[in-house]
Amino acid sequence: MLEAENLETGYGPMQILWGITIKAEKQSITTIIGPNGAGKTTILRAIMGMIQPWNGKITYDGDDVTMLPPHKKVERGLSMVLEGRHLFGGMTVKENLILGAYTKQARERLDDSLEIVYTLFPILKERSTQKAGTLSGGQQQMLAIARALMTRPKLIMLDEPSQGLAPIVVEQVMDTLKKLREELEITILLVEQNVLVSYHTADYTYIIENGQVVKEGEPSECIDIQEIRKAYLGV
Amino acid sequence: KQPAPTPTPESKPAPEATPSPEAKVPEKIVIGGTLSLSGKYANEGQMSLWGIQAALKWLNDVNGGIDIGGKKVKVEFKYYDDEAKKETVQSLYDRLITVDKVDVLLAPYSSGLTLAAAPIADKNGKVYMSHGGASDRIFEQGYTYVVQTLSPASKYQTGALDMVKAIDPTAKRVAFVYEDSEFSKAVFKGAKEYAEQLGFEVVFDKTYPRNPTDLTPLLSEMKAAEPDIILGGGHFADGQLLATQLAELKINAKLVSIIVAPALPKFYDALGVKAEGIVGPGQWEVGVKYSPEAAKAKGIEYFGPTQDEFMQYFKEVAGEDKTPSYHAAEAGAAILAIAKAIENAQSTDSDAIRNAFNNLHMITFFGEFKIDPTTGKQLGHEMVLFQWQGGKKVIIWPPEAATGEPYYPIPTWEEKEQGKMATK
Amino acid sequence: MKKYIQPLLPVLTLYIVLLGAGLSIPGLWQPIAFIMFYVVLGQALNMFLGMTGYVDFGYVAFLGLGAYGMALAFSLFTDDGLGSGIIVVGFLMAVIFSILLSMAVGAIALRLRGAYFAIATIGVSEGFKYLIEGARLWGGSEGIIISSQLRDSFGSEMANYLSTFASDILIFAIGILAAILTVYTLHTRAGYALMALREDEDAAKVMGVNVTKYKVMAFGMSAVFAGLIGASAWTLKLTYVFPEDVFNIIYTVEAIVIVMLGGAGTLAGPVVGGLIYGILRYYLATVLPGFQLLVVAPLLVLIVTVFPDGVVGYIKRKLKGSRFSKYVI
Amino acid sequence: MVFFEQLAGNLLYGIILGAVYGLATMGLSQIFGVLKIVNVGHGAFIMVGAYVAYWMFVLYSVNPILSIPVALVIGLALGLGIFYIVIRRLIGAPELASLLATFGIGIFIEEVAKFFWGPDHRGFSWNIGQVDFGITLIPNTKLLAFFSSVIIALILYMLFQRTRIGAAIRAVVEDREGAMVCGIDVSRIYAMSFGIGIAMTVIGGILLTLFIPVGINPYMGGEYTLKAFVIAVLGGLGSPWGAFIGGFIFGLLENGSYTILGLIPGVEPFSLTRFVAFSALLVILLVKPTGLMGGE
Amino acid sequence: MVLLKLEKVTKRFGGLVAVNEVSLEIKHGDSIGIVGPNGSGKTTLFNLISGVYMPDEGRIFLEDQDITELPAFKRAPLGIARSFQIPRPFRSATVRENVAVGAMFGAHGEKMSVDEAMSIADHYIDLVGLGDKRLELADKLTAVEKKLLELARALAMKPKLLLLDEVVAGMNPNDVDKIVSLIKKIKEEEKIAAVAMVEHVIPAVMKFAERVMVMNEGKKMVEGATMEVLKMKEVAEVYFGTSQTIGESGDARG
Ligand SMILES: Nc1ncnc2c1ncn2[C@@H]1O[C@H](COP(=O)(O)OP(=O)(O)OP(=O)(O)O)[C@@H](O)[C@H]1O
Ligand SMILES: Nc1ncnc2c1ncn2[C@@H]1O[C@H](COP(=O)(O)OP(=O)(O)OP(=O)(O)O)[C@@H](O)[C@H]1O
Ligand SMILES: [Mg+2]
Ligand SMILES: [Mg+2]
Repeated sequence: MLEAENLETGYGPMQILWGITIKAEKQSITTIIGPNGAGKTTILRAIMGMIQPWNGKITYDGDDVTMLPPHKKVERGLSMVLEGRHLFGGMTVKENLILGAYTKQARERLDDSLEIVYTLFPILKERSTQKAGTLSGGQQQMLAIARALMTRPKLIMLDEPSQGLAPIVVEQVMDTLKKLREELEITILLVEQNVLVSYHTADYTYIIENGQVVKEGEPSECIDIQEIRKAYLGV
Repeated sequence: KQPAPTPTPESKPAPEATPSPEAKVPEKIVIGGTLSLSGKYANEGQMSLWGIQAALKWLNDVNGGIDIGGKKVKVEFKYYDDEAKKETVQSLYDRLITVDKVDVLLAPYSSGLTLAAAPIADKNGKVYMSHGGASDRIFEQGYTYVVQTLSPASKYQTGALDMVKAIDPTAKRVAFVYEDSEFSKAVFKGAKEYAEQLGFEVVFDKTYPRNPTDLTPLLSEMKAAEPDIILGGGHFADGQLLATQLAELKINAKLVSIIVAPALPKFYDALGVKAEGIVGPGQWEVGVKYSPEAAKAKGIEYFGPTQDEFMQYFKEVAGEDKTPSYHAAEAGAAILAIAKAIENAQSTDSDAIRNAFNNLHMITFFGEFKIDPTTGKQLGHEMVLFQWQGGKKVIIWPPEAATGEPYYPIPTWEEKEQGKMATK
Repeated sequence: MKKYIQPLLPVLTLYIVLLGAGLSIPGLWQPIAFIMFYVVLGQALNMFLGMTGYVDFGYVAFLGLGAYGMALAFSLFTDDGLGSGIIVVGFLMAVIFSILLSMAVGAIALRLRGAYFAIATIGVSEGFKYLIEGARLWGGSEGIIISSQLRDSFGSEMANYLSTFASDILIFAIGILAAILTVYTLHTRAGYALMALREDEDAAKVMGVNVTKYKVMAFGMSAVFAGLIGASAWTLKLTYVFPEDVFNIIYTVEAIVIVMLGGAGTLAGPVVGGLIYGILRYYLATVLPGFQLLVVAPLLVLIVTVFPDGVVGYIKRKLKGSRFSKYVI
Repeated sequence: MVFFEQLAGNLLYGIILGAVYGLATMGLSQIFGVLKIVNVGHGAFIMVGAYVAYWMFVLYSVNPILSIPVALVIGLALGLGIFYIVIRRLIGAPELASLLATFGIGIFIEEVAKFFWGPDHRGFSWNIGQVDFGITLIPNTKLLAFFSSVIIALILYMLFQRTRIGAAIRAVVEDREGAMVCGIDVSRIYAMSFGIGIAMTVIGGILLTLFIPVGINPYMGGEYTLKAFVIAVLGGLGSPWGAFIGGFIFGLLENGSYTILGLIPGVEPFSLTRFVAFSALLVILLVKPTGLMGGE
Repeated sequence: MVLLKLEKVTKRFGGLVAVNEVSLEIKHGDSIGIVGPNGSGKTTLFNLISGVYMPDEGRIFLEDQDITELPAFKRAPLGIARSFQIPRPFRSATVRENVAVGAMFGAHGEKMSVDEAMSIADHYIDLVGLGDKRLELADKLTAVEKKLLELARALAMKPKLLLLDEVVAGMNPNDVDKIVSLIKKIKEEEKIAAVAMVEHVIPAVMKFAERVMVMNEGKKMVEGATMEVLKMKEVAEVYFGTSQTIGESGDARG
């Protein structure tokens, strides 16, 4: 579905990614994990076209999309939940959602999409006329995810969606993602610090360090769950 | 407060017609000044430049230059663009004096800029000729070397009053409606005093701020005052606006006299038939009767090109389709006055020139030149009154200068809408 | 001490070079005074704009009031036998006027943010202009001319000297003072408070920064310098004050342009910006009278597209981490 | 009685003037809203509009209303040209950098106009009668200016509030990156906003010329830049229809306060009307710090 | 001894009651965790304590001083410091300058000189592990580094009461562990009287807090010893979800 080959990029003169190759198979859930500052966000941004790749190639659905601007990718069914939410703070929740369905194909299915996200996050329906900027941190995160779903993606990239969400909501989100994958045949590429979530959700995992892939495989192959538990919970 | 008395070198004897042996005859004489070629006075600046160039054409090409010690010395004009900004003038005048070594300075346009560069001129002891600083106040500051060519602001609207008084004793009610600016206030202060002196009743005296967009509030109030004559104006844009809105609100009066704006041909172009009958004061107009013959009749020396010559040179420098406004004429006349003063002084020494100005009494195409020796203020020059008649400016006042009869009372706006012209 | 001197060095050197050139090369004094007006104007505005991030479009009101302060001193006290003390009184009045206005504006407008503040202050300067004209305050639209008072108080020669030399020296002094004060402030708590409130006012508050106090302080300081410039570069130098001239928003715009040309918030920025702007305008006006703006304008646009952070901002970035970085702040 | 009649007449003119002011400001507000650019060269584009109306009328006898499409085309071309040559490079630069750029652009346009057309104050006369409102006479040209302003403002309102493009523009204003991931072509929105903003301003120039068909000169815009700033803020920056409403208020204050101020002795009431209008700005901002229609 | 006392504090936004009559006492030595569903009012509570918002009702006391009406900048010198959930660094300043501002205007007193503030800043920058980014512009930091910066800035203020709003969110598990240990250590060493922590990363709360308050829909739901509260069924219902409870195995998601 999506393949980034040998991706290199950075900010200004500073190179961050040093030849990243990752793949997301159709209808799979792929996670990218790694320490802070490893370049995970940068990978997603480069794939989306929000920063120019210096080198390498991105293929999506069989086409070379390396140089396509973000909006063209959205039109082709690629969508992203940005780290830090990037909502339209002065607009209402509903307006944010409607803007999510900006492309032609998304607009045609607007009502259907609204229903999906409202079922997923009932609070958004309740608060549909509240300004997005005044939502609580977690509510904003929900809205960001919902807005990305509104684009009716074939492939959705999520940058730390669980950040700031109550556990109950994280769980719901993950369940929904799985459901969406089944029902709508969506491919999911997930950057997630919450390794436990990654572990339980992913089909395939990449571990990134210093802008390079250091390990990949099924979660059970590359994540030592006991280790994590120890580190995380001191058990 | 009384102005400080000026220590003019009045007591010195008038210079001889022959140069003293040690005075060297210069190679050329340079007059320098700044013009507002950009910015809010760009219109006046451009006109002035053309006027100056026309005057120089006569001075150098026809007259051969200035006669000093029997030798004809050519005159040059060195100018910079001051953009009508007060910060620039001092540095540019300083440059004119120290780098370009000019002999005499032509002041910038407008009273403010003239004041701004005055200290530089005064400090360097250069004669500083005002061709566009109309404010009377400039000459009350005690500067030694300022000299004025044009009539001061207080005289702009007195002609219209004189004329009405002479031809229509029944017209009593005068309204003033003018720009709230230094220049216009000076004009209408003078006019008001004069009107009261002549026995007019000032029924309305109000200003509008610079760059107005809509004068309705003011004009509808004025309409209620039922004036017989309306005197007003300020600069170009507001003058055009004033006339336009008088028309829109159908405010009729026996006479409408507007300062500055009607003097330019563009005034008529813009307003068309609405401009008919509108009167304006001018420092000068095409057709004024200042000729060598008239001078001879008065027993005053004539200097410079005739009006026709000036017009011809003007068209040579500005283009065939251009007619000089009074701004062009006053700048050109200023150059001629400087030239004459230098010739009389037989020297480029500032004190000698300044002194020569005191004794200079002449007529040019622009009119009489004679200054008040103490202040340098112009006394000899007379303003004229012109009227748009059938698409042409006709000088209607004073009678000595007039080229036509005043059309009085002017046609009403309703009549003008029917296409009536201010012609008999 | 060193940390104060190092960044001041380039600025002071420039000043000394300009001063020296002006004094020794004939015909250069007035052009340099002209350029200095822009340099110091930029410096004064930068004290507020650069430090707080607030843009004050009504900035010219302070220059105008300063100019009126000096002019009023002359028109009120010429006959009181103050001698040259009258200039001191004039400057005092200029300072008091600017401080009073800055406090009034500060109390009202500093609560506004961003462009709202910027443009509310246009209301102040334009409002003031039309109040003077409309209410016929201080001579109304006819303004105040002090040439004759200057002459009465000091005699012709001294008056000319004041207008053509002493007032320019004062501008130099104001500039140097502004530079020193800026450097000093930047290195004090106040400097950091200003930085914090410029970047994020709410976060600054939570960290204990009394944002109102520091904003008003910077505003007042910048206003005082503007008042001094108005009193010196306009009233003393040009000898008259017309409201339409001294409340003209173009000076605010020019000041912002100068600050941005050099780099906002940097010490040398306004100096360099003022130099570029002043020199461009002056020399092109002498070479291409009437057409200079056709060249100046595209040049300004070109400079800003090449150096969006300003020339000094650019240099500062290039020097970052090098041993010269201490000299450019 | 005369007092109230005059007041009513002045207010009537104030409304008409206000509509024209409003339209002449919408472009400024639009450009600020989307690109955070303070267009100090705003007045230059008004001037361009005025000249378009003038030349179309003088050379081809086209009445100014029919010049509006021409102005639209010229404005768009000018706006897009400037955007791609200059403004595009300044996106992401400090906000005030673009102020410097628009300052330069404004001067350049003025000087070019002066170079080609000279510094003269031009004007034209288009008489199509007037309506007698009893309290005052209003020329039909002014009524036309009023109605065109209102209609154009309504069209723009529809464009912004009701269309996808409008929503996209607002989204870009709120969060660039957020807009990108919604599939909005951000750079196109920037270009369009600038282009439309300039076109609106040029059209504003045409309508101003309908209101006052005289005094057209290269430097005429300066005055309107200032007023436009104030009006834009009055209405709430970035809200073009706020600007339109702000225009009304400004026009009403400017014209309406005259009659009342005229009662004060020893003053210049007309100059004071501007004092009132500018002070009103401060008062309104005190009550509502983000303008009438401004958001947070 | 009571450090901070909230008495029936209420904050409304229009019709929404974001914080509803919450009373709470934080004592010297406390390490308190605040949890609750999204939008339950945790951040708003912090905003009320730090003075970003003024309460509509109720009173706030700091060591017996009524600070209800005190503006934010006057609370900081009294010893209240906080981090922002969504980091708000001074973007164009360096990391060092950012932290130094905290030192200068926090509770060290007016006398703090710039140089002193810089060395204090360096100390805390090293402590949170941003040492090699000291001279970097804050804008260039990653999301997590910005959170660490928030922490360092708050610490540099020498608070008595430190309010941490989701500082470990988005951190890698190893780092979460490290940071929580660090905060504990700093609390001891720097003699911070009390720390209140809002987190959705429950392991961090479990590890850090001795006491937990659960908020729901603006109200205080329960308050008590950490493990006891987290195991409560009501809490699980509104917060963890029915399928999950905190088990001894620690396999909690979140
Ligand atoms: N706008 C930027 N300018 C300069 N450098 C940046 C910028 N954004 C990120 N970086 C740098 O790029 C590197 C990788 O950042 P990135 O955000 O991709 O990391 P990440 O793996 O997503 O980290 P985290 O887990 O903290 O989100 C970091 O060293 C960071 O400092
Ligand atoms: N400025 C505001 N205007 C209107 N509503 C607001 C404002 N700030 C917060 N709210 C609302 O108040 C409620 C509480 O918000 P708060 O940010 O305190 O929640 P929280 O407990 O911190 O949630 P989270 O865990 O998601 O960060 C939310 O419903 C939110 O939408
Ligand atoms: Mg990241
Ligand atoms: Mg929160």
